[in-house]
Amino acid sequence: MNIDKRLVRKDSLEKLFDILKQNSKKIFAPSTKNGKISFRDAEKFSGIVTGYVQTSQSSKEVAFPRTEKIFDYSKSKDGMSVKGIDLKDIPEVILWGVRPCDATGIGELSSVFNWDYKDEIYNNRLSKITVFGFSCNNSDEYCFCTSVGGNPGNTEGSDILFTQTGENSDYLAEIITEKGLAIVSLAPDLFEITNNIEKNKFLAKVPVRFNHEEIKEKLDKFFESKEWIEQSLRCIGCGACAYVCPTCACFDIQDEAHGRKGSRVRCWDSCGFSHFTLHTSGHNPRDVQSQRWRQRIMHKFSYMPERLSVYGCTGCGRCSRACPVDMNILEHLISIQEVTV
Amino acid sequence: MVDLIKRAKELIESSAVKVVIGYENGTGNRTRALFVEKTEDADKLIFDSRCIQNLAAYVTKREVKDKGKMAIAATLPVMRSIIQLASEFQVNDNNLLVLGITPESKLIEFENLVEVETFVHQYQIEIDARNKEMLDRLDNMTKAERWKFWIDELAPCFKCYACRAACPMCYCHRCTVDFNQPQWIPVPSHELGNLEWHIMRAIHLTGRCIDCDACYNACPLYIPINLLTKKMMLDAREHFGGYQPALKGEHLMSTYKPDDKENFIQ
Amino acid sequence: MAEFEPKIVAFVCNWCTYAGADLTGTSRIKYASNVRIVRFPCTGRIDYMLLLKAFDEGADGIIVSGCHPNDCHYTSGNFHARRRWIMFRSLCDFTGIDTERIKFSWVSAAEGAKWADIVNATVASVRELGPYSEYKKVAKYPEREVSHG
Amino acid sequence: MMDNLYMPYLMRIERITYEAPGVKTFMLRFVNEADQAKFSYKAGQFGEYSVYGVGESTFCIASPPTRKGYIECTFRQTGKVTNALSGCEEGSIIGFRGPYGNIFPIDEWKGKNLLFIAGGIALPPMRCVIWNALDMRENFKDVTIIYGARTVKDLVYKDELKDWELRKDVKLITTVDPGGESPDWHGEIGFVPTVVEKIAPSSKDTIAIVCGPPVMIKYTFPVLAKLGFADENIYTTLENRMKCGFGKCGRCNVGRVYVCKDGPVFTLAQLKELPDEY
Repeated sequence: MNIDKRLVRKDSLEKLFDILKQNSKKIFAPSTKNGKISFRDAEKFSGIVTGYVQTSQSSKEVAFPRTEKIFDYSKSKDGMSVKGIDLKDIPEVILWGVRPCDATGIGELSSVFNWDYKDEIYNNRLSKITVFGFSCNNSDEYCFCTSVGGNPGNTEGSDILFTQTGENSDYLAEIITEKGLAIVSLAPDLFEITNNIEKNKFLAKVPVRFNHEEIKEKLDKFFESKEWIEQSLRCIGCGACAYVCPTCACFDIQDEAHGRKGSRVRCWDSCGFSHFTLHTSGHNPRDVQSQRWRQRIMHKFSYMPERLSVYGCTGCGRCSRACPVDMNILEHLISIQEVTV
Repeated sequence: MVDLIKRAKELIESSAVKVVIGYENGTGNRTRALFVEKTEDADKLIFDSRCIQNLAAYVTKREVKDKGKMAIAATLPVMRSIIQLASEFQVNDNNLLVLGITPESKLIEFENLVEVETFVHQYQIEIDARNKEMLDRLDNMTKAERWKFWIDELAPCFKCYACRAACPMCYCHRCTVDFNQPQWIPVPSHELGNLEWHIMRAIHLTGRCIDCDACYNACPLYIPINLLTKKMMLDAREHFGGYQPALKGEHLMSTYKPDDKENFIQ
Repeated sequence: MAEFEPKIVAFVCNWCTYAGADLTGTSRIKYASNVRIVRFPCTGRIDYMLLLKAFDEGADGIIVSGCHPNDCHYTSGNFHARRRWIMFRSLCDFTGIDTERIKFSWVSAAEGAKWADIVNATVASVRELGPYSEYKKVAKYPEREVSHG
Repeated sequence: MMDNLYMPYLMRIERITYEAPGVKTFMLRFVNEADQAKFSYKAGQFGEYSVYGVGESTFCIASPPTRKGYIECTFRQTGKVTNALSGCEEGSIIGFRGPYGNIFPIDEWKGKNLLFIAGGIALPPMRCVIWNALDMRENFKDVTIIYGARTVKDLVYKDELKDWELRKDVKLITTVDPGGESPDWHGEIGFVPTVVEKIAPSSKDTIAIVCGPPVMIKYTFPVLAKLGFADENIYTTLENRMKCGFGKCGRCNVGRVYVCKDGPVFTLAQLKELPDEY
């Protein structure tokens, strides 16, 4: 479908929010707590923050919750009954304020959940999400979307992409999908016809820092490099990078029991943990942190492009911001590019 | 830190140590750990008020320890951690040399851990005003309010275990939270799993935490989990007397006095 | 709705309180039947996590009991336990876990009557407090899901 | 409703066989016949077995696809789930989802000799192929099985070992580690690689299938190479930690390979292409 461009007045955003609320839509939007901006169920428009470079957690949790029930079971004298989650119960959600890097991340998550076997729980959640992308007017030194094929005004993954045309100005709305069109039809008056607005000049300038295809080629012969050991020496093996990442999809499956009832849940896990690959026998294929750090980078920049035809990184820079010991993925990728094999 | 750079070079050159752990400039006005193994890398060493990461977390890290004898640029909290670790037999004079950095940012080298201990004992562990105020606020809450406070605060925790990884005292090869026989603590992140994990963490650090705030600084979600360990430290102090990590000291929670006072046992 | 019957879990040491509870029975002293006793070698072996697990699994109140100070079968187990209880109790208090639902006591092998009193008093006070729904809500434990016995 | 990938079939434990200390075999039947009707698998595939309220564990299907109506699994009691499974009684209901993974290309092996080499608890994944081959015995030339365990007690499928020993069309060599023999032991004594070297089976027209603990595999490959086996004719299975079984949870990667999707069956030639992360 052709991208339809409209103008949304600055003060129309609140009206749009109210109309969506009146249509009993659930809206997840960035709000602040403890100085961290995250996507939360938004009751009022006034609670939504703007002007942030990046939310501290990605929006992936709405499509791929940190803990999600797969089914309930109950045991009785007559046997066992198991009841899967009702996909109809998954609510329709509007994700408001998603940065283009997060929006593209949804596509990368989808490729993990849909290569070969199709994960219907994930797909169902996804089908009920409408993504309101907001282009970036600002960036910081951790951003590198342009190095992995994205850009601050990328329409990929968004259903509607809003770009603010200057500080305190009106928004250019690009209606990208049918879902986006459905939103417009709820408040057609707010989306005004406009002449062609040159969007690029309002976007943040994010310099290209490396060539992802070159990195991929390099990595093919880089497995045994000592660079992994050097880079990972200060890594303390927590899962912060994976849990804030918009594309990390590794998970664990756990049972939770209470008496004769219980449920099986799927929850996030991270390749950074030493127990991630530990066998019951005590053998651990990725025994030291350098192997786990290598796995993280190789998975995103070598294995995923090869197996799933997408890169596992959108350049949002969250992992670098969240890392307690300043493992900066951009810096490490650049040094991989520079090191001679 | 010219002194530190000079000393680090000497130590590496003379093979007195294999690695010097210090700080270097990181990204985004942050600092980070630097592992000096070659003299030329020593020039990257820095020290200033931004250097708050507790480097003692690295002296028990297998990949670092395996390099051989270590020297560590240690601020007061780092020195305290080292004394506590030494009392738990994790480090000793044979594998660790302490290059102390005094609160006045002066380099001070210690012959052995006993000297470090003596130095450390000149300073009381004090809780800063901001945290003191938070603790007072919590003390003045009703029980129900405190419950709500913690359930709300801990709700965002996604169990990345950065708090554990950043803590020098959390060096266990297999943490209780990773045990699954029995499964003490639910693996997924939810209200119960988060609450139990943080209670467990606080209990295991009681009498061992030296209040460096590494856990809080590491938390990507700014959850004030350090309040739990601070409170435990203050209460332990109140019940069992002043606490300082000590090389030959008895560990608060693995010892007792016949006249320990309580007012709740019937 | 049926009247609320508190579910109480008692963690007791083998040598004193368990024997004491036994004596309560053999002395034919009647006491509330809401308590389920879990026997340990020593109070020093009672991990604080077990107390939390009891709440997870739907307990409304907990009794922890062992030998009087200086009477420990293993000399010092109860002294160690006491120190841990002091700290655990203070942490529970700080996190808002209802410490009124956790009763600690010393009951010797000869104090059958005291055991009955402790249980009765705990049951009465927990009955007054009502079900521990705050914890159950967090543990997502449906109230009265498993019938007694 | 769409299919929930993570939803196990309900299985009833029909029979429990005690194989060795800590090792049991479950014979499982589908509780719902409709599930049975649409279920099919091939030799080499695995599944996720679960105890409700405890969790899931990954192991192979140990019975051959040529025997219909049930599946069998053999496991050693080691972790949380296998301990819970071990506590199950006949008649209990457990969960199973699968089959997952690739297969032993048994049809390609027709007309060749088969050499099975297994150690310890690794006989179960191979048992599926062995019975599959024996159930269509006329398609293969010589069938040789070399099986070793730490002690006589640790040998699994003792009854079936007897069957194979008595069969004229199977050559069975059993061995136990030195010191593991019992007074009446009449098999070989020695480690599996040593025994393979001693027996020196011909590599001509032969497919070797090797399963066992990593150390056994490591020392058996060079022996086979010395005997003239080409890397393409040596098969093994990788046992990595898994959660989902279908290429999503990210645990079993060895380099770019998903053991759960591209494996668990690999030839030595394929293994040599992989980084050493298994």
